[in-house]
Amino acid sequence: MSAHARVDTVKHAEVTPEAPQPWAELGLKEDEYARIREILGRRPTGAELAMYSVMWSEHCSYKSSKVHLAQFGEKAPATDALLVGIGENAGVVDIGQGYAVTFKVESHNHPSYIEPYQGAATGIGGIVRDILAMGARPVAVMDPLRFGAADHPDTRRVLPGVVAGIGGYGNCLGLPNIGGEVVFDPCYQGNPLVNALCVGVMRHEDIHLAKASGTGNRVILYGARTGGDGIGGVSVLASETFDDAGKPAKRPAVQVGDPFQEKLLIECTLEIFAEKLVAGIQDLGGAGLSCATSELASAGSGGMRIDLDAVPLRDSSLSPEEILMSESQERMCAVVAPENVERFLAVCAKWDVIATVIGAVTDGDRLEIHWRGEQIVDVPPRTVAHEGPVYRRPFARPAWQDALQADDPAGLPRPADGDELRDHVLAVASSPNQASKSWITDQYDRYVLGNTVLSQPEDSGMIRVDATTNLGVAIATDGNGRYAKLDPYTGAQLALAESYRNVAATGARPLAVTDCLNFGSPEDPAVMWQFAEATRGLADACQVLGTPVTGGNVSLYNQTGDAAIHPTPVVGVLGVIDDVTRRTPMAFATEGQLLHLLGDTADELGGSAWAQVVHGHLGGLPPRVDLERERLLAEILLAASRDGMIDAAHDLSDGGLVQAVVESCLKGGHGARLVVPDGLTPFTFLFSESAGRALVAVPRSEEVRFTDMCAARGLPTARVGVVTGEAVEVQGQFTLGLGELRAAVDATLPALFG
Amino acid sequence: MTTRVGVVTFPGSLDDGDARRAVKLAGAEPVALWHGDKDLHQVDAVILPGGFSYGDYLRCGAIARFSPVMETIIEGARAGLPVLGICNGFQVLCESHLLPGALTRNDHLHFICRDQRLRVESTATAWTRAFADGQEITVPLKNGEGGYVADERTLDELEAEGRVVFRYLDANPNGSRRDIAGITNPQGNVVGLMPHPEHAVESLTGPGTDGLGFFTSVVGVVGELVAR
Amino acid sequence: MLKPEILDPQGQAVQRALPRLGFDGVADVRQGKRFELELADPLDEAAIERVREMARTFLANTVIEDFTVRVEEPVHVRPEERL
Amino acid sequence: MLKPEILDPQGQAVQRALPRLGFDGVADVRQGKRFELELADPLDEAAIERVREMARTFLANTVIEDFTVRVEEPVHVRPEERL
Ligand SMILES: Nc1ncnc2c1ncn2[C@@H]1O[C@H](COP(=O)(O)OP(=O)(O)O)[C@@H](O)[C@H]1O
Ligand SMILES: [Mg+2]
Repeated sequence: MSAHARVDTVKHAEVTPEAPQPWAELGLKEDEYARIREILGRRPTGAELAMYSVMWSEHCSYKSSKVHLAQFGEKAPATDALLVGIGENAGVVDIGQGYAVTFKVESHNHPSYIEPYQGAATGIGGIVRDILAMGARPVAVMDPLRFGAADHPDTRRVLPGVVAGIGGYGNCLGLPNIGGEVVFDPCYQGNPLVNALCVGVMRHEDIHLAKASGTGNRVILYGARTGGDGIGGVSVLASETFDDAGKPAKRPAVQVGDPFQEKLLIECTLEIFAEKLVAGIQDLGGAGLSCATSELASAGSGGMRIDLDAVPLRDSSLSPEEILMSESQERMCAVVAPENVERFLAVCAKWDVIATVIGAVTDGDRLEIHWRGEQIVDVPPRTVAHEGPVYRRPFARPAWQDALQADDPAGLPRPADGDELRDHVLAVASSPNQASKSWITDQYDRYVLGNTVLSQPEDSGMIRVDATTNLGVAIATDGNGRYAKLDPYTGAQLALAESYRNVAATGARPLAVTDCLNFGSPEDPAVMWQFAEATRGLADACQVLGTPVTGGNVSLYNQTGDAAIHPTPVVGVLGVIDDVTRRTPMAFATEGQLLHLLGDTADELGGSAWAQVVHGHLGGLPPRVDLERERLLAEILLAASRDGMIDAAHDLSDGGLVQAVVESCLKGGHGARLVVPDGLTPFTFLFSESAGRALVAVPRSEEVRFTDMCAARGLPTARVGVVTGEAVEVQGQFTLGLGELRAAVDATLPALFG
Repeated sequence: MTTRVGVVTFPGSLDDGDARRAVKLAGAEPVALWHGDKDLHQVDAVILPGGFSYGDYLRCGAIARFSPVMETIIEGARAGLPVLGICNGFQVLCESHLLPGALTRNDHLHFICRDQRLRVESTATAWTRAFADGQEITVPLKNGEGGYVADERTLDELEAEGRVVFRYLDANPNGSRRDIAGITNPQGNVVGLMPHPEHAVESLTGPGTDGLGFFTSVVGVVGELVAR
Repeated sequence: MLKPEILDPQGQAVQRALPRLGFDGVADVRQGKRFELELADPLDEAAIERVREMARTFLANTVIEDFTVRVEEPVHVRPEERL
Repeated sequence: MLKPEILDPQGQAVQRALPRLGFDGVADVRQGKRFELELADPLDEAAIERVREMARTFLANTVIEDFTVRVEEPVHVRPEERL
């Protein structure tokens, strides 16, 4: 495939039907290659083969997951909030006052293991371009992360690099980081999860779609020059394995990001939108030009003709196949009416962004690509972009699932007295998963753009959208691989429930969902079963909660050798808040506030933080899900926030009630005295992870009004304590000074990574 | 007549919008200035905002210093025009030699974003008149290269002439020599600091409103300073 | 130094800025890192091999960077005067 | 390179890490930048002087940094093989 070799033209392909082709090395299966030949009525050219192989890879075609993802559409709850649904670069949600919000989470797992800094950085870059391509101004990012054991030497390599990469790219773009997750578990040792979420804001009339229509309209490639990076990255890197097989020599699989170039691309693109200069637009991500041209042409009405010689190159030795597959970052592709081309190029010049007309929309129905005067691609674009193979992969509940669920944590030794209880509280609170994440989040700019109302460590990130009306949005992401391993259906629902609850806890009304489904190899029936269960669980739960899935990402083949990661559905929920000044923070900031526990507490410790930290145990069943209860809880939290009945709220999740108390006390700088309610043991009260619960701080003057409201609506509440003093005290059990707690909670990550 | 405060946008500037918002909240009129345009459009004062101008690739502020707008600003500053450099703006001012010293990689080698307590050491500048001497304020700090360095003689001179304008309180966040967070030129019209006062102008979105004083300082006193 | 096939945004930014500053005729700029190591012990072939090993496993990120190890005398003249 | 009297946190961090990685006997580490410029025109004394000027006014910040300008042949062997 070198530039000096004879170019494999369409004509040449027609007369050399038997020429051997490296379809297997490119990741295609025999029947897939046969199908390509059938579609074209001849063998594909090298360039066509490159395009099909990359577009039909798992990463781009969703061939294993498609049949399951269809449920998100089929079971989508009726809502009039959705302006653009699944299938576009990102979904778009109506938040009122003429504003629309688009948001999406994506993975960059495999690249981040190989080269943590650049892998994570380009992950941010990619998701930001997705949001930009919808017509929105990106306004914030979030980063749900999973790493191997906190004390494993390789985690010391991966985590600091990933964090520096996310910060290095996001900070330089000027996007506040408003939240995320950091979870450690040995199952992610050889396969960290680096998910990245971006949210953007626009006016309804500014929505842009990725389609090429209007015969004669020009296709403009703008942004960075095309280099040899990431070639084969999509099909080889993202879908199959980590080994070097099949990668063309001296073509780096690692892409280096240039955040400054992306910042220029953002400003330039927004100016282009403002002047209404584009008819269609698409970012270049995985599969580069192959993807952008085939998707634009496929979604549009006509065909497209591209002149590959016009593409500005960083490396003149690239072959046409490589140019089509290159994943060079910071590029976009726009469809522009001829009369707007001059102005378009002028805006790009103002921002020092290279822009080149590389083709035009034709009145045919083919995607035609030329190189050095000869035709090298002639395909029906739909067959490349939207009609890839679809698999119904076999799935089967793994044999070990029963034994895992039978291994109930009820058998684990529990703390015998107050002293031991205190030790366990301290151990859980200072364990890597529960400890303060400041060492990480302090490397992220949370202030830039001046609209960050809430950020880490709050339950959700919150952004002001309109400074005049105080309209805002909140977003949280959650996912608990331990729960999902015990029961993928319930685990996915718990991820949604927690994220939904986090958004409601800050006073925002949950509206819509994005998800990143991180799983092992789809060729393993056990993994496929986990995937099928998780998607079914998520789709069912979205239906009940009335929050449609608007888009997301599937990341498969997350495994080291034969060992798959825990199934890890990461769920992001977007909510709207009419007046951000009414947000509910998590801090216990005032002495004398009364603490009320909302919801029911049962003895539920399967997959819990306590079982993990104290006993290294994973077994039993995850907490039960009651979605109607989650809805009711959210309504109460919203009403209480709107009517000023609560000063603080914190959702209960990993680590249970005591973990929430610790976090809210440390944030507010005040202690709390807790009383164990009747009917619960101190241990269950403190550590159970029953879902559908939150802790709120109620001013004395509002207590009756608040509890009356809860009673009237049927939500159980119990007064469990009061904000007071300088310690977390559980009456009759133990006292734990805030100083000691803070020191322990703050020390963990710096000791490991500082 | 309202005071007109120019805020420069370099390619890669990030906090230019926030600086304009702060100017407005302080009762002045923000004027957007473009890096490629030498004309200052009759502004009474200029802010060089935070960000990563030109990607900060060579050294922070190194490329921005040579932009057309800086030519006019350097000239103006020498003639008494009030100029405030925030974070990247401070780096640009040092690279332009309007302020002495340089900003280097944080000693812990990480980008750091946190609410920082500062002491106002001098109110004799165009940008700190609204504060009280010794006042303690909290504003966000966020940078990767905020360690202030200069040779001993320069540091002694800055101290002796009362030109250290802000000092870090609590832990020094980046290894800055003598806890220096911000300095001024001998005339007091050019001030540079690493922390971001423009992110402390609304309690909803910042740690408080301590940053407002920077922007109110320059309102009204501008004519007087230029005359000096 | 970054491998030739890897994008070097830093070098590119410098190159783009040069003509504006009146420096023409620079066809390419690449920016990398330079480490000066002072060894405690005398510099034999084994020591150099150790430094090379250090460069390979630690100082350089060989996923994206190449490196060169060079032996130099510790010079304490003002570097501007060298060439 | 940073001037000797300026603290070099990056070099220090490298030096601190070396013993942990099993590399002993490194007395000092300093980290700086390296620029490789490719000139379009032939390299005469005037061109080198222009590069020196470029280094002095732009590539280095002489408030805190020293620099050296060196002429090298463009080598296209894999750098690991050089020494
Ligand atoms: N990688 C990260 N980036 C940004 N914020 C993070 C990251 N990890 C955790 N956070 C923030 O820290 C806080 C606590 O995280 P977590 O314990 O996962 O919250 P919760 O249990 O409520 O979902 C949240 O505000 C979260 O957004
Ligand atoms: Mg939470």
